[in-house]
Amino acid sequence: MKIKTLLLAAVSAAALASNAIAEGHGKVKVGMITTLSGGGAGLGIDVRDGFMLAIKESGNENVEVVIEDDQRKPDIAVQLADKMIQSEKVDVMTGIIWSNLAMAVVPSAVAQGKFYLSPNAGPSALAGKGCSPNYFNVAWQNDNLHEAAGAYASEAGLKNSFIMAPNYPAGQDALNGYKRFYKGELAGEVFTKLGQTDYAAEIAQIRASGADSVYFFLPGGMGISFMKQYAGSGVDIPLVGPAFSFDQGILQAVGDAALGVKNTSQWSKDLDNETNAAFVKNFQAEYDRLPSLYASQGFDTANLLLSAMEKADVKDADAFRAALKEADFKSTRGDFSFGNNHHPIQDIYVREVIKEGDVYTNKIIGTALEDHADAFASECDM
Amino acid sequence: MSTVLIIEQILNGLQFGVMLFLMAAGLTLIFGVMGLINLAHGSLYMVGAFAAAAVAASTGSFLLALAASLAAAAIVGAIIELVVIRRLYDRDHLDQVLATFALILIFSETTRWLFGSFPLFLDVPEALSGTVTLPGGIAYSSYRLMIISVGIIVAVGLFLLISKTRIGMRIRAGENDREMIGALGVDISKLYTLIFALGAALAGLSGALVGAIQSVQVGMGEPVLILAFVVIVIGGIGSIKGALVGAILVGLTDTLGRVMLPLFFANFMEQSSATSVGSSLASMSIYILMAAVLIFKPTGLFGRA
Amino acid sequence: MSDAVLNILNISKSFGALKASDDVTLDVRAGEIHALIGPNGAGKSTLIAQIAGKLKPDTGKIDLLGMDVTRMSIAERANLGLGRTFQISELAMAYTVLENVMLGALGKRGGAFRFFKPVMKDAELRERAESAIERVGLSQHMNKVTSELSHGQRRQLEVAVALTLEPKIFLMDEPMAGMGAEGSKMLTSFLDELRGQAPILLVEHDMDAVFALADRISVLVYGKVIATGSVDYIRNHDEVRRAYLGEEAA
Amino acid sequence: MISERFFNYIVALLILGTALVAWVMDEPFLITLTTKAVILALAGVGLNLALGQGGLISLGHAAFFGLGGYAMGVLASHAQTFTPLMEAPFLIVGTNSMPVIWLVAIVASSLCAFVIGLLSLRTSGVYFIMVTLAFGQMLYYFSISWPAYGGEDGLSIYVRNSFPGLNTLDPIQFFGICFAILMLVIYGVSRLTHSPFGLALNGARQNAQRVHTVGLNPFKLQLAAFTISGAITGLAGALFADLNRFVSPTMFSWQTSGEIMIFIILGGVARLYGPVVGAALFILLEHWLGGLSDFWHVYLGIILLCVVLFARGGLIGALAKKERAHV
Repeated sequence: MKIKTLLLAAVSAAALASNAIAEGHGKVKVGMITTLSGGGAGLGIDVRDGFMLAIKESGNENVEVVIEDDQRKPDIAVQLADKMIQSEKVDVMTGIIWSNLAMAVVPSAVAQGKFYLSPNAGPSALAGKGCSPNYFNVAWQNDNLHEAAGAYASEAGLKNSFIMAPNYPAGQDALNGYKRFYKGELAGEVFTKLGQTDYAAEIAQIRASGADSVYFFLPGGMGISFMKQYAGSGVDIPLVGPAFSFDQGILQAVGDAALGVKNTSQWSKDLDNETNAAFVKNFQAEYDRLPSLYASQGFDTANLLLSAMEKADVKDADAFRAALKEADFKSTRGDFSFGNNHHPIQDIYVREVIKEGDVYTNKIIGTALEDHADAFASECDM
Repeated sequence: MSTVLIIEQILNGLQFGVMLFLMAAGLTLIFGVMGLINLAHGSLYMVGAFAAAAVAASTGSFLLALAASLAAAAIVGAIIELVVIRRLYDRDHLDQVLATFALILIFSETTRWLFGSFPLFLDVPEALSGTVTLPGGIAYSSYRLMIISVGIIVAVGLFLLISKTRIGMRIRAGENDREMIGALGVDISKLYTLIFALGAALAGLSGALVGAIQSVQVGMGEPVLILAFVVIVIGGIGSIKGALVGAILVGLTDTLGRVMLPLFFANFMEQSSATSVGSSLASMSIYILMAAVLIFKPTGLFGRA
Repeated sequence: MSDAVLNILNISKSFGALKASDDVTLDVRAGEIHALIGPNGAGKSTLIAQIAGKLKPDTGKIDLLGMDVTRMSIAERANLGLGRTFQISELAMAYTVLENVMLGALGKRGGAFRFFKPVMKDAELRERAESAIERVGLSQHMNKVTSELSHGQRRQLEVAVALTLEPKIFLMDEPMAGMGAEGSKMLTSFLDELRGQAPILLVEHDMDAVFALADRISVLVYGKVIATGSVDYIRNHDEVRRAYLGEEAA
Repeated sequence: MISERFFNYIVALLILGTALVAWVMDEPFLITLTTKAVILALAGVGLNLALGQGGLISLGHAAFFGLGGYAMGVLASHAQTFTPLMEAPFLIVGTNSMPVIWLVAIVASSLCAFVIGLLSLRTSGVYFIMVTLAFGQMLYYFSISWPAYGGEDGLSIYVRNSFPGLNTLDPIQFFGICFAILMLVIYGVSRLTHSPFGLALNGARQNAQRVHTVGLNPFKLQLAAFTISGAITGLAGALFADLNRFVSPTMFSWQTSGEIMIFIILGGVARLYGPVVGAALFILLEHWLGGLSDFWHVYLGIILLCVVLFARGGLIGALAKKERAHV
């Protein structure tokens, strides 16, 4: 055992020394684990493209990004995280799209002293009791957009909502988030099967419920199926949803069925600020498509990182953490700051789906919540 | 819950069942005649949907899109039969499962490479986008009624094909005895290619029909594939009648389970957890149905021992 | 009939309208070879399946060694002492001759639920298996894979497996089928000897063998036993001649 | 042509060697990867007992893999939060001791395998494949919608569970534990293959009628094989969960069942080391092809297809053609 330990110590000391020499001062190695293949790859690709656009625009050559595909499988994500930490020896990690993958990777990554910047997932466990000094969420806490939808519904005078989400934790959180800010009655509450594709039964229930509005959280293909079927059903109760089902990548597949639907988002392509206008224009020039919500989140994440690098060396964890906390960067969302639990405090808007020429997109019609933090911040003792 | 709503939900269950039948018919036909488990059937469903979406986008015609889905799936089906599938007829089920699993990987990623990661657009035709009022005041989607009729036409067509035509006779002969059909002087490999292409075309058609009201995206085939397998196993593998009965049973169980179970649990627990428990059980319901059927009838409802 | 090892009483079995076994009564006594003959489609296979336990009779009763086995499974009957060989060889084709016979030896010892000790090094089982192989004359093929055996050799192997069970009665379904003249002759003399160990219910198409071996013969036609008796009795039985032997003679 | 036994030793030494070289070169990720291959191989060894020797093509072994995983997840999460698992009728507390977790994983998955086997073995052929799939799917949907242990999000365990006298967080030590278990189980399976039970089980696969006629009950043999098989796969599940310090319903998905099956077929059905070779090859392909292209699944598919079509008997079958796979 002693020889082994000695051997190990010698080898690792050598490795440390060589790292220090190679990396020099101020360099940051970023490990991005995101979904690039299989179902849901569109989201990961957008986050990656947004992130890389920001790095490219900055011209900062001290950032090295290693990108890996998690295939949306938690066990793959965990191994990639091990690889990033153990063999790539990255300083900062980012990229994960899905809450369940984030729950698998983030706690152990931050426990090993890495910084994690979340460009999408914001599970409540990481915002409340499980918050960590090294974890920064640049997107939203999962409940935020649902809370905003609830607030919007109350403000718009809706009194009898029918609410619906898939039967899994994010779905349950979604409905709870909505109910937290919604003051009216519930005409019905339905959990659908995760991955369900046919919603005839639920639409019949909606028709029979006498609701004045329908709030639904059905990410990805589920939302597309639901909206198309809803449009063909003749039921004309207005729909409200979070931005995920009305995103740039998805809208073209939904088509007319989505027109006029109100949805809540912390970002929109028509947000009126300089950073955003430049981002939308440059993203289109670079990738030949309109940016999505996810692209904006990737872009902001990279800018946050770059802003901290200006101020501190990543090897000095305390200083770097403080620099991140300041959130001193120009966000595509306008105002952006971090709460005590390192989750965003930001405005959340209400958008409406419109058609611009041949392209379906969103325009902002109001603000649902201003400077909104999340419901779990108080449980976090930082 | 009102009677009208219950009737509407039963109609929904039937319609879901018919959608499953379109998919299951080809699967069970291929198994019955060639003894092949084809996991790649879901990929043919996806091929049909993508072909329809692509043609609809460039021509704007839904009928042309349907034709394209049939043709594309049949051609792709014939090609994989010639290149891969025919080498598997004499293999055990294990090899078949693995080889067709490999085909899924190839098809899914190739499609993603060709069409990208985002869902494609395919909409119902203008003429069918509204609703019809049925007796009793039920407003029902015309497109869904169309799906039900297509399903019935396909079911009747298949029954006629198998019981009345020469090809059907050969199919039945092939089911009973592969040697005999060879002895009859039928070119067995041509017949197999034909049947496989027919099954593929049915899968492609259902992909296109369903794609119009769901989302056309990579990986859309696998959940349906599993359901279609549940259907044909319940009905008895190889039996078209079994596939029809199984499909409708699954459609009804799934739809009514989703609606009734949460209501049932609400009788003795608080609303929110009743919804959650009820939906959990509902998502397992068809698998419970399948296990129960197999435990009492180990070869399905209409299967031969 | 106290010396009857196997007693079949009034069993009937129908498949729809077809009466495959029609009130069959039959017994096999200690020390005898009882041959069961009949034209194709007479219901011999159905009858054997009921004796072995693969089918259950609709009515009637089967006694084995004084015990009612009508409702018992194949394995339970085998454990009681019913040794069976098949018309079409039922062997583990990827196994060697020795391994197939070891299966029989294992069955005799009862229970295969031992997970650790190498079975091939079990001296007791090995000895039992090898002696059975020797008795049927397959010793030089002991390590040959079964699928490489000739048809006749497979029949011999079937008999060897049955021998290891040390059955109280043999149920043999056409053991001579597919054997050359030489093999048939050898097997005939072997069975002749075997009856001293346990009685045999022999279903056989080879009439020379039947007439050479049988103590008694039963004739099955359309599911019914039309006659039972000694070789001479059957040879001269009018109905049998008409129904069965007449064709053979012609 | 080399003998299969010799080939097996080489495989085992290669795996051990890879981990040791990685340890000396300070490449902990390579050790982790090797450990993953070892654990997946163990799951495959379990399935191979039912599939290769018993002829029971189960597309539901993810059920046992997942149960093993959740045995670890549930016990460790209770230990992590210091809440008892159950208070009435008697107190059960969580634990983070690996041996206890393994025991629970084995007991839970073998009980489950016994029940699933009891019901599924009434069917055969394709029906058996599908009914096992159905049971797997039931557990999958149950685990997704059951909120107590994370549902779809899964359960994160922050620190790897402990093994007396070892530091399990050190990759090489954890590898050692897994490798030792794999070798032990392979030894056990090899003994079992040559035991009376193995002879009868393999006989029942080839010809159930024959086994029945000598007085042995194929149903009982197959049920026992299925139960042991489930227990081994369950143990692998617990180790896999500890490797990732995370469990999720993905472990229950039918794709997991399919992957375990792929290991076996890649390596060679009913070969003692078939799943080991298959799992190692799979991990190798995954990492090599994954680095090559975003669309690496296409290449994986083509390779799998070629193995099925042209290399019957898997890799070991191709290398050791002369020998029989069984007994």
